Amino acid sequence: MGVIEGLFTGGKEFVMQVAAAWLPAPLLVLLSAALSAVALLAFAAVTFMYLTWLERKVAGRFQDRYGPNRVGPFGLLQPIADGLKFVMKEDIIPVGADRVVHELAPVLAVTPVLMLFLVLPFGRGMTGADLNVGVLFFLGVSAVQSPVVIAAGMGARSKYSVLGSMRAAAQILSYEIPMVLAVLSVVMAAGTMSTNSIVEAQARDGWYVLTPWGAFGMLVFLLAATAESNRHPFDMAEAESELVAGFHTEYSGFKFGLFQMAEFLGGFASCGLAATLFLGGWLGPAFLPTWGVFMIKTYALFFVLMWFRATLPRFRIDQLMAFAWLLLFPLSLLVILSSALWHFLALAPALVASLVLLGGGYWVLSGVLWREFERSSGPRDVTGVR
Amino acid sequence: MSITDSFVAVGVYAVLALLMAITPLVLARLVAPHNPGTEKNRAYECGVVETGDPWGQLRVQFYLYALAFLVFDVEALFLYPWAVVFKDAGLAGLIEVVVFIGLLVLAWLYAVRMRALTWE
Amino acid sequence: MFADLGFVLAAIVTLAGGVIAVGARNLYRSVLGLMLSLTGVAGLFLVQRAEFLAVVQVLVFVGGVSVLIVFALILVEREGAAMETGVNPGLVPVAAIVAVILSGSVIYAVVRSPLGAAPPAAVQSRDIGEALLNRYLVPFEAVSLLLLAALVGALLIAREKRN
Amino acid sequence: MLGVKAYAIVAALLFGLGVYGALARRHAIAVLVALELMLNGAMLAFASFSRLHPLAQAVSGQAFVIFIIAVAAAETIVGLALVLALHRVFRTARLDAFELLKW
Repeated sequence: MGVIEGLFTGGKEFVMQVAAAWLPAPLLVLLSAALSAVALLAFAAVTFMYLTWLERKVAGRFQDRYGPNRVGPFGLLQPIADGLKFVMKEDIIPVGADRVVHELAPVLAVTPVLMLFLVLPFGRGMTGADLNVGVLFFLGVSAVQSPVVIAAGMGARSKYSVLGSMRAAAQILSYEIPMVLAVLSVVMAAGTMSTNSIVEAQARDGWYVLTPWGAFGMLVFLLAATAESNRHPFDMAEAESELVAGFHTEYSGFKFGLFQMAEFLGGFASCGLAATLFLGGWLGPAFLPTWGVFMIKTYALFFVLMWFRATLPRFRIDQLMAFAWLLLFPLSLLVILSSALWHFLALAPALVASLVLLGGGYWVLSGVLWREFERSSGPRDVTGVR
Repeated sequence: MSITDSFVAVGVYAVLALLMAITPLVLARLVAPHNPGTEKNRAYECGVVETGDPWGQLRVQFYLYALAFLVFDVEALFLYPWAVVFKDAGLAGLIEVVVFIGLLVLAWLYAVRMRALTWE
Repeated sequence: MFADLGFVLAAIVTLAGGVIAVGARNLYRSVLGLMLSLTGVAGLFLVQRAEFLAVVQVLVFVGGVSVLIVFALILVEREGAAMETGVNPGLVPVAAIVAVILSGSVIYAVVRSPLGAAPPAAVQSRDIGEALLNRYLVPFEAVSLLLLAALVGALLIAREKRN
Repeated sequence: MLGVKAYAIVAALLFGLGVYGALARRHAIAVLVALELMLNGAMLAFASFSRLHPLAQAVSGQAFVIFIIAVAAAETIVGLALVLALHRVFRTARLDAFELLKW
C-alpha cells in the first residue's frame, strides 16, 4: 500500500535526496520543478496516445464494430503507428497563408493545454504546483484557446479555416462563462482556490456533487467543458458535413496531430478538474492509491464524453449559442445563489430552497430555450457569412 | 514545494511544454518529404479552384458574443475574491454581491431582449 | 536569483511584444504582438507573486480583449490585403517626441528616486476580496454599473439595424 | 530580487510604446491596440509600486489594477463598437479618412 501510494512522490524525493549531495541549493529548486514537469508532460503524452486508441475502441463498441485491431495486440500499437505517420507526412502550407502564424498556431494550441496539467491534484501531495489561485489558473489558461483557434484560422487563409475558427472562438468564449461561474460555486463552499485544498475541503464537507448545487454545477461544468474542448455534440468548429475540418483543415502531419492533442488533452484535463471539484478528487477507499482513485474518476468522466460522442447528434450553431446563453449561463448564476443559500440555511430549508430554485429555474429556462429552438426551427441560413 | 517558488514551477513547466510541442515539428521537418506544387498548395475548397478572398465577410454576431463574454468575464473576476471570503463576509457580503450580480442580470436580460445572444 | 531571471525573461517578452504590436504593418500581427506583450505582463505579475493579477490578466486580456479586437478587425477589414497599414508619416516625429518625453521623464524620475528593494507582494486573493466588500464597496458596485452601461451602449452602437 | 525600479522602468517603456502607437498609427484598431499597451503599463506600475507599502498586506495597488482591468474592458468594448459604427458610415476604419471636421 505505502509503496504504491508513494510511487511518484517517493521516487521524486529519492532523486532529490541523491541530487542534494551534488547540486547547490538554487539548482535543486529548478531540479524539483523540472522533475515534476517532465513527469506530468510524459504522462500527458502517453495519455494522449492511448486516449486516441481508447476513443476509437469505445466508439467502435458503440457502433458494433471492432475499432483499431491491426497494429499489435488489440491494436495497442496503433498510436505509435499514427505518430510515425504524422512525422512522415508532407507539411503543406497553402499559398498566401501567413507562414509564421501557420507554424506558430499548433504550438500555441497545445502549450496552454499542457499547462492545465500543472494544477491538477493527481494524488495526495501530487500537484505539479499547488498555486493558491489554482482553479482560476486552470480557467485562465484554458481561455487562451480562443485566440489560438483564431490564429489557426488566420494562418491558413482558407474559407473553411477562417469560418471554422471564428465559430470555434465564439463557441469557446460563450461556454467559458458558465464554466467559470460553475467553478465559483465550489470556491465559495471550499473557501479557497487551490485545487489541493478544495479536495481537502471535500474530506470535511463530503463530495460536492452530493449537494443540489453541486450536482447542477457539475452538469453545467461538464457540458461547458465539452463545448470548450470542441468535442461532440458541440463540435461545430469541425462539423465535417459543412466545414470539412474547421480551423485545422489546412494543417497536415504533426501540426494536425498537435491540434488533435490539444482537443483530447483539453477534454481530459477538464474531466480531471471536474473530478477534483465535484467528485472529491483523490479521496477514495483506502485500499487504492490516491492517484489511482483520481485516475478512475477522471477516466469515468471521460468515458461519459465518449458516450456523448457516440450517441448524440450534433447541434446547429445557432442552437449551440442559444444553449450557452439562454440555459447554461443563467443556470450557473442560480447554482451560485443556491450554493450561498446552502451555507446560510439549515439543511432541510436549504434542500427545499435549492431544489425549488434549481428545479424551477431549469424548468423555466429550458422552456425559454425550447421556444427559441422552435422559433428557429426549420432550414435557415446560419453560416455567419453575409 | 513551498508557495514562494510557484512562479519557478510555472516558468519551468511552460518552457518544457513549449519544447515538447516544438520537438515533433522539428523532427517532421527533418524526416518528412517536401515537394510543393502549385496545385497541391492551393487552399482547400472541395477540389475546385478557390474564388474570392477567404477573409471573412462575417457578421457582427461574432463581435456581440465576444462583447458579452468580456462583460461577464470581468464580472466573474470580481466574484472570485468574494467567493474566497464568502463565509466570513456573511449575509452583508452576500447582499452586496447579489446587487452586483443583479445589475449584470439586467445586462443579460437586455442583451437577450435585443436578440444579441441568439443567432439572427 | 530566479526572480531576477524571471523578470528579465518576462520583461523581454513584454517589450518585444509591445514593439511588434506598435510596429507591425499587418494588423493581425499587431494584435498577436499585443497578446505576447500581455502574456509578458502576466509573467511580470507572477514574478512579483501577484498570482491573482497574473491569472486575471490572462483570462481577461489574452482570452477576451484580444479576441474582441480580432473580431472587430475582421468585420472592419474585409480583405486580407487591407490588413496592411502603417503609421501616419506626418505624425511620426511628434509621436516619437511625445513618447520619449513621457516615458523618459518617468524613467528619469524613477532612476533618481530613492526607491529601494522591496519584498514581493504578500497580498492574497482573500485580502482583495475583503477590500472589495468593505473599503472599495462603492467602486465595486460602480464596476457593475459600468459594465451594464458598456454592454447596453456597445450593443446599441454595434448592432446592425434590421434592413 | 531586483527592486521596484526595474519594474517601473519596464512599465514606463511599455507606456511609451503605447503613446507612440496611439499617436502615429493610421488605423483605428491599431490605435486601440496601443491604448491597451498604455493601460498595461499603468497596471504594471500600480502592481509594482504597491510592494513598497510598509504594510505587507496593503491591497490598494492590486485593487486598483483590478479596477483598471474592468475599465479597460469597458473601454475596449465601447471603443471597438464605435469603430464598427464609424466603419458602417465611412466604409473604412483608417483615421486619416475621417476628415469631416476639417472644414
